[in-house]
Amino acid sequence: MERLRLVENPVDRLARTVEALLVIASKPLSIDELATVTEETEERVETALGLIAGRLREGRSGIVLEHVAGGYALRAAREAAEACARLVERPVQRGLTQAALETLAVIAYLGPVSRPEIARIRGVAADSAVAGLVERALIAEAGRDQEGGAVRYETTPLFERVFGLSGPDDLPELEDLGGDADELRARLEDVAARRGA
Amino acid sequence: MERLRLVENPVDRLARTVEALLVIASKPLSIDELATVTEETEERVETALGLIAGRLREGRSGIVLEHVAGGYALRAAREAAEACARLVERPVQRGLTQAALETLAVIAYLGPVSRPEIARIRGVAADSAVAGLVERALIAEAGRDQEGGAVRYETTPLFERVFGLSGPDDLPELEDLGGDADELRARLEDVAARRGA
Amino acid sequence: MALAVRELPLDLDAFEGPFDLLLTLVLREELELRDVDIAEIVVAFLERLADRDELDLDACGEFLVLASALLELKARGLFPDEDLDLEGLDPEEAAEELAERLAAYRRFRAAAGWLEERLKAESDRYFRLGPAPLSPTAERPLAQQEPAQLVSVLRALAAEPPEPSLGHLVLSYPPLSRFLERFRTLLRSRGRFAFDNEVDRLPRVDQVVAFLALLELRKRNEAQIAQAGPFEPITVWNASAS
Repeated sequence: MERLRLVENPVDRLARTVEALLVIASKPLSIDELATVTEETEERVETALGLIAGRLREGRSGIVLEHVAGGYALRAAREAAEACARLVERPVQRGLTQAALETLAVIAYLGPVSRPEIARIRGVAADSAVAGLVERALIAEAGRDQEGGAVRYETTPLFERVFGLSGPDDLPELEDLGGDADELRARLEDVAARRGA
Repeated sequence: MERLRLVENPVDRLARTVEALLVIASKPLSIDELATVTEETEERVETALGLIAGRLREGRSGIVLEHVAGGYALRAAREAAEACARLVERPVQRGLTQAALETLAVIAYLGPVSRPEIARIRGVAADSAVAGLVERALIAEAGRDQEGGAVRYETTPLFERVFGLSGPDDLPELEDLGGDADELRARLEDVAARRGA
Repeated sequence: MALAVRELPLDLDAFEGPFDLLLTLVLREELELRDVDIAEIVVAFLERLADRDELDLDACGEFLVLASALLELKARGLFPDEDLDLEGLDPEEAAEELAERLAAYRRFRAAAGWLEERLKAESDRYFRLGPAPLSPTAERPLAQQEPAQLVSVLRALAAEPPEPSLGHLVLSYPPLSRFLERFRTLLRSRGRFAFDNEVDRLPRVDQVVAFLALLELRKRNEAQIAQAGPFEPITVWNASAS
């Protein structure tokens, strides 16, 4: 056993390293990149890739080495396509998280609003909530703050559709919390400041 | 040989499907999820995972199956860590300060927990530590406190994955840590002895 | 590395050892607080702080809490009859509270140490973050939502916060950010203000935190500070306006 270890084909080890790199990569890796990262020659990387291609191929493994335009990447075997489709296709999301809902409400009633303002009112950083809502296209950028130059956000037509509103002014009344957006903003900021950390 | 192919163990095929699912998944998959998506029983999925674990293990493959964060996932073999470090940075783990680690510990054991509660335990405001951990996606918001209205936090599956924990039970018992009373008494006696001398 | 305040080595007339041991001895009444010169502890901390390039705000905050708790205990010990406006917390309770907190804190510090070790041991485990390169991604549609949800979260955000509990008053202190925000607002709206006017009605611990906030603004070049002499009023003005 010990003997075998000592005479291990060095390309085997390189092949394992390349496999490891491919499994953590979020984009295809070129031979050039692989050679740089492994500190090996491109020739030896190609040999290692040949070895991997023999192991990770359709019919033998569920993980398949694929040569695409940008280089090499791992993909799911075709025979597993149905199961993969079931994994990826996710059911309709029932509701938004508390963070997303609060951020959305602040933008809907006060908007356009900047992230620092949302953070001040919610008492926590708004970065990930805002990014998530932008990705879902429920809010969008709406110019910049006059003072600080921070990007401001407003709700989108998709937001109105999802919440069944006929337009931006169709939001439920909130008169008891302040007659207009400025009053509401002042009240929210005041409460947030007194709530502390 | 041809004969063998024809009577292929059906678990082999399931194992390949599971491998395929793991290579496209962006988070660990539980046995329950794997069974649903493959339309198989949990028992057979476990058998398949056993087969994969034998193939995808340290020393044999650059791709390694691991049981982590309540599920199964693929990762790079440890022997390839140097090459991996050259390919990607690890912003999640890099530069976690003492304050961040203490805050993370409080949230891991007591979560969901609010910033004021964390501050009470640590004796200092936890604002910047919490913000940093949210940014690293090691913790996430988990609703608000009933009484004070402060946002509460809990650790994320990424936390378990980064720290290599198979689940919440993988943390050591809090009572076993620190050895407060005894350690304090020992230190006191030690000091007393030295002072007396 | 952050400054470990609780491990701050002290070499005082009455005591030699780490800060947390001093606290323990005091709380066990094995060391008379009146023999301890708290100014010496402050000097030791400041010397340690001066060795560093940056102001370690976490360490300052932690030190403030512990030092002010000691001061509080000492003040009560020296003037047992003085009504310190902290009804409901006698010195013993304060000491017990502090001891309990130190014990809890030690456990979590040990847990943090465990996590740190774990991180080191697992630092050679690499995995992919985010989606796989060749995997199909599907949008996850959002179900129809009720507008009333927006109203209810806004109402919750606008609800009056509860009165702060007095239970932890002796050990609680306000976040630095509160004063940073307040002073920035003042500088924006007025351009200049007298520090003493802003803090003279505040509890002592708040005043200290407010002063730290002021130093931080000065360090970030957001404010200028002037004082005619020791104990004279401090004037603060907008750095960019001058």
